[in-house]
Amino acid sequence: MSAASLPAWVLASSLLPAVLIFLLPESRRRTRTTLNLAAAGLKLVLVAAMSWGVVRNAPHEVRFTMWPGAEFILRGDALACLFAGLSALLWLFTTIYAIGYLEGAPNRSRFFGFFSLCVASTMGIALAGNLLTFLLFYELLTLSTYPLVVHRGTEKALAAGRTYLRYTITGGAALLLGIAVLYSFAGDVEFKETGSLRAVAESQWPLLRVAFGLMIAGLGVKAALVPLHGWLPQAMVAPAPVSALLHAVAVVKAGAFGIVRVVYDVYGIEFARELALLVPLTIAASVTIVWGSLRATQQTDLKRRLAFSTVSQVSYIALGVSLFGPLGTIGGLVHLLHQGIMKVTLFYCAGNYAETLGVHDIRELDGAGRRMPLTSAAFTIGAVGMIGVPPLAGFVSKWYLGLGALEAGHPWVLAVLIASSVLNAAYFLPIVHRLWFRNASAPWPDERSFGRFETSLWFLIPTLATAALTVGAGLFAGMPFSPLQWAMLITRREYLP
Amino acid sequence: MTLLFDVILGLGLLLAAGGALWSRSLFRAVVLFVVFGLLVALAWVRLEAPDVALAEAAIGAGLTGALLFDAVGHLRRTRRDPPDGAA
Amino acid sequence: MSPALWYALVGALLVAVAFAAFAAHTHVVRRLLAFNVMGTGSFLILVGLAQHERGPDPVPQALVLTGIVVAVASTALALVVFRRWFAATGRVALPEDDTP
Amino acid sequence: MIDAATPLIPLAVVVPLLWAVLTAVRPQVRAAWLVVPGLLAWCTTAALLWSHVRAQGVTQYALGGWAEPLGIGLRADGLAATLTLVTAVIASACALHRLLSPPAEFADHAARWFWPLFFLLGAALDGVWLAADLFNMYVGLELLGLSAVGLVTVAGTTIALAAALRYLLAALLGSLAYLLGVALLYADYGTLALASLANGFTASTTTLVALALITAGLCLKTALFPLHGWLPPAHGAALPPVSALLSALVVKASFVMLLRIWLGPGVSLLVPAVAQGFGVLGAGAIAWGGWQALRHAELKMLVAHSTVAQLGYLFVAVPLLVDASAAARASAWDGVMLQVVAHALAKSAMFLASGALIAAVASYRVDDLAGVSRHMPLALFAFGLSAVSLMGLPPSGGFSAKWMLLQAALASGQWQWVFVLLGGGLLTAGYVFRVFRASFLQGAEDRFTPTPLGWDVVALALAASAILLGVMAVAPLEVLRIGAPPSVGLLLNGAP
Repeated sequence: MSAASLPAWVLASSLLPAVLIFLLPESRRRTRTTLNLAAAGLKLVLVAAMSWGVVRNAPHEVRFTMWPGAEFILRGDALACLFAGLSALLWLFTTIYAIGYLEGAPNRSRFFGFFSLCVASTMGIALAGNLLTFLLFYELLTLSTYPLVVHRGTEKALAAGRTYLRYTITGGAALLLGIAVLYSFAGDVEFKETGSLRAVAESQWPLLRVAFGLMIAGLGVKAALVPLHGWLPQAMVAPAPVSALLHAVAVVKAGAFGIVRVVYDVYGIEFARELALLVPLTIAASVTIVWGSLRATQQTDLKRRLAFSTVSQVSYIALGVSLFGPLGTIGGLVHLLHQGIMKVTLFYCAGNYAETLGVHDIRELDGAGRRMPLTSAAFTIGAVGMIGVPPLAGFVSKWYLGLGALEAGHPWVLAVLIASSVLNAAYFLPIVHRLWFRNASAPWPDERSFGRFETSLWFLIPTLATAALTVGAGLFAGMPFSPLQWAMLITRREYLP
Repeated sequence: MTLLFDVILGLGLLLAAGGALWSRSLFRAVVLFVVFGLLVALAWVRLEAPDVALAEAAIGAGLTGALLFDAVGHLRRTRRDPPDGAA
Repeated sequence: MSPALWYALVGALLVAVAFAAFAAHTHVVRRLLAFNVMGTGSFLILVGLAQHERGPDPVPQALVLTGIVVAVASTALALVVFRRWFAATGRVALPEDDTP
Repeated sequence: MIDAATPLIPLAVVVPLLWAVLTAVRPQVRAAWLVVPGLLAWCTTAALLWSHVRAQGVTQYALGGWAEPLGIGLRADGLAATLTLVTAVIASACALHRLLSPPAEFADHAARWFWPLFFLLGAALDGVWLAADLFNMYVGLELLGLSAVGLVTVAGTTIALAAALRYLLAALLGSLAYLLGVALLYADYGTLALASLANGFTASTTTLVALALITAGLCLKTALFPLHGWLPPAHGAALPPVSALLSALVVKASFVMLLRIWLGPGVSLLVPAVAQGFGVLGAGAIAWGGWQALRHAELKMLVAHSTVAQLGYLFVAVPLLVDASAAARASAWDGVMLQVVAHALAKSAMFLASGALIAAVASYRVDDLAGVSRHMPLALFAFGLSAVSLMGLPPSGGFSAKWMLLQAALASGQWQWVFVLLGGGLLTAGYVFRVFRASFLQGAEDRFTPTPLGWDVVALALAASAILLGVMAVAPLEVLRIGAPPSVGLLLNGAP
């Protein structure tokens, strides 16, 4: 293994297991579990090794020409490592969770095969070094998540799958068109830390704006920007690990990450401001943040409430990106990680309640804290973190976003942030209250016993681990290699030529 | 003289073709098709293409004609006088 | 008018008449007859026009020889398929053309 | 440049022809010992020819030592060499599928003619790709039509017989129109060799009528909308390996002829209005074929209508090949070439996979595929990979082709084709996901018939190559540019 080809190995570490898992007979449970965990662990090591290249200021890169004028580039730059690290870490936990979740269920080969294919696509999105490579993996992600959304094979799941496809395939077409327009006069658009389009003649600026709009619209579908978010709450019919994965990491983050790439590494933040592209994005993100929170308060299904919360929270990233100035950038980037960790915790918890107690509705959660104290503690940490209470991870994000808004000269964004926090509290705190301070009024709908612990260890370990990370990311934000420090590293490179 | 022959042959070709294509009885149509083939062979001679004339007579009129006769005969045997009008 | 041109003209008329017959008929054997007449018409045009321009010419004649062989092969195949179709269904035309 | 050291060109036609004779002499329905050596010889010849053209550029061969116009002139440019190779590969895959079929598939007595017709079809295809003059193209096209019709009848069902007859009548009409056009052209120019016609056509009445006839005939054979009516029944009713060959290659033969004529001598007459007209018909094909595929209940009819739609992309490229800047034309050429090859690979894979799926559930209906994802993951995966290419999603040959056409359309400001290309992709997604939707449906009882594993592997290999073509298109495109028509070739700087 040569060090330069490290990005290719990161990709291969989930592509090869995907192929192997597809070929494994359904009954080879132990082999499949070993393969899954080994691949997830190996990937984490590889991503860490790749990050070391960034620290030494010599990012790893693989490239070859697909056809004349179109290169395939994988590059482990700082931003790539941020997203790849988050994905690799959460994937390890979600894999553990999924193994427990699917114990005894049918079609496990298919599930884990596509699951690994999803990781591969997400890694590809993280590592893509130009727009074309990004598009390639972005579409691959659409295709590999569809079988997971419809995994249960019920009419409801298939309907959700159809909605999901309508949104994402149309979004993909918009993204393709935007990229194609850009290539038609700018050539192969590589991601550079201060943008690659500055040289474009002023006469082409209208087309640049059109391309930007198309790309943001295409990416906005996956990032669930209002009004392109309709697929997300429906996709909740998928199995819990898929919801955790789709909503915390893969799909929505792929969209948000794409927006980050387009603004910073394609247009360049300063050029984007000159083209007056940032303010519309700020407005779209703000609307989404408020709208998602408002809708979340109306939901009584736990997973649907979390889904609308995702709609709202993911747009913090776009918001941070659209605020010109280092502080906003730091807030947006760090939220990419923090939101992932917190939201995945919440979805694990939702899955734990559903699998252990059969509870799906918030009103049935009364007294669950006594029955499942560890899960409920994790849920509380995630929820409080989301609201932005110091010293948890969410506070760090919101702090920098707020400072960034002031720096960029948009004080009204502060109002959006405060309103969102209030709404976060309004839809999360009642759940926390029910968990701890109410007594169970009826027997649990469908209780299962998992022996010594409150639920299966396969469920409990990932939940507690990500909850611990939520605390850690906030408490140790000042330590080297914390998400915050890494975001600052990226920001420094973005703003200093 | 030869010009007259050409004109007559040409008109004969058109007549035979018309009969082969539009006559009510399928059997007669095939007969006229063979006649048409033989007339075309003459035309090839007039166009100074003797080898084409031979091929036309043997293959175009003879072999194709035989195949068509066989098929039409088969149709007749299987189905008593099918209403094979121009419809 | 040279004889060659006259035969080309006859050929053109043959093609026209045969095309009309091809379009009008639904009986497969009749369509095959029309196809054969159309083919012969095109051969006459091919040789006639060429020899009208440049005198006796072996090239188009060789082409016509090939064409005659191809035409008989096509007819033979069509008749084989037609007879199997007829044996299976008792029909002499294709389903979408059949108006009993 | 007549290179006497290249008997590879005639061999590419002679080898399949020889095996057509051999299998006709020994007409056994299961004859792996006879067929497999033939496939090997064929593939080897084609591969050698491809690498020869790649290294040496355009190569010509005069059969029997006669020079044109009387001799049978053959010419291998990049397009011909590539398509010869693709033909050999896809034909081999289809042959393997046939050889791996259970004996029940050979019930019909016409089955003994499968192999002779199969190899004849291959020889005819290679003949069309390599033909250097309009008349050889005619002979190749006619043989192609006859062997294709014969192969459709091998299915033996009444539906297949009707489809074969309809196909035959359309094919005969199409080739007659073409022949008539060729006759008129010969009268005007006294030659049929494309090389001697290279000075270009003049806009005489005869030539215009001739071109109209040729175009109409070839469009009928390519099943260009609205002349496509014969295609879906024929491709839907044939046996899976036959459908695969027909959709992948046979319809492309007449398209390649159209391209060679219009971009060669005809390019001066390919005025924008005509070129845009081709594009409009192509757009119609994309819309109509896609719409029909969306609403058809039977799987193979869905795939067959998809062919009608996919052929539309080839014609949408025509306005971009002439009515645009030099760079855009070059991009359009690459795109249309890649689309020809990618569609050939993907569609043959899709037909073979569909055949396996249909055999497994013993029903032609899409709705009856419920639960098949559990039982036949490999066949469904092959179907999925080929669908990726047909939808034009990356990474795939179909995507790369669409991308190049998009670039050509954007560079020449022809936004209408941009939207046609993108809309076609969405429509394709609509109908292929019908299949996945059905296959993921849970709850149907398990009543699947086992099918040979080899079927899935063959389909998967073809589909995978359609995908790989998308990321490794450099070498194929280089070869496909060799000997491209001068009108599009100015920027391509291929070997002479």
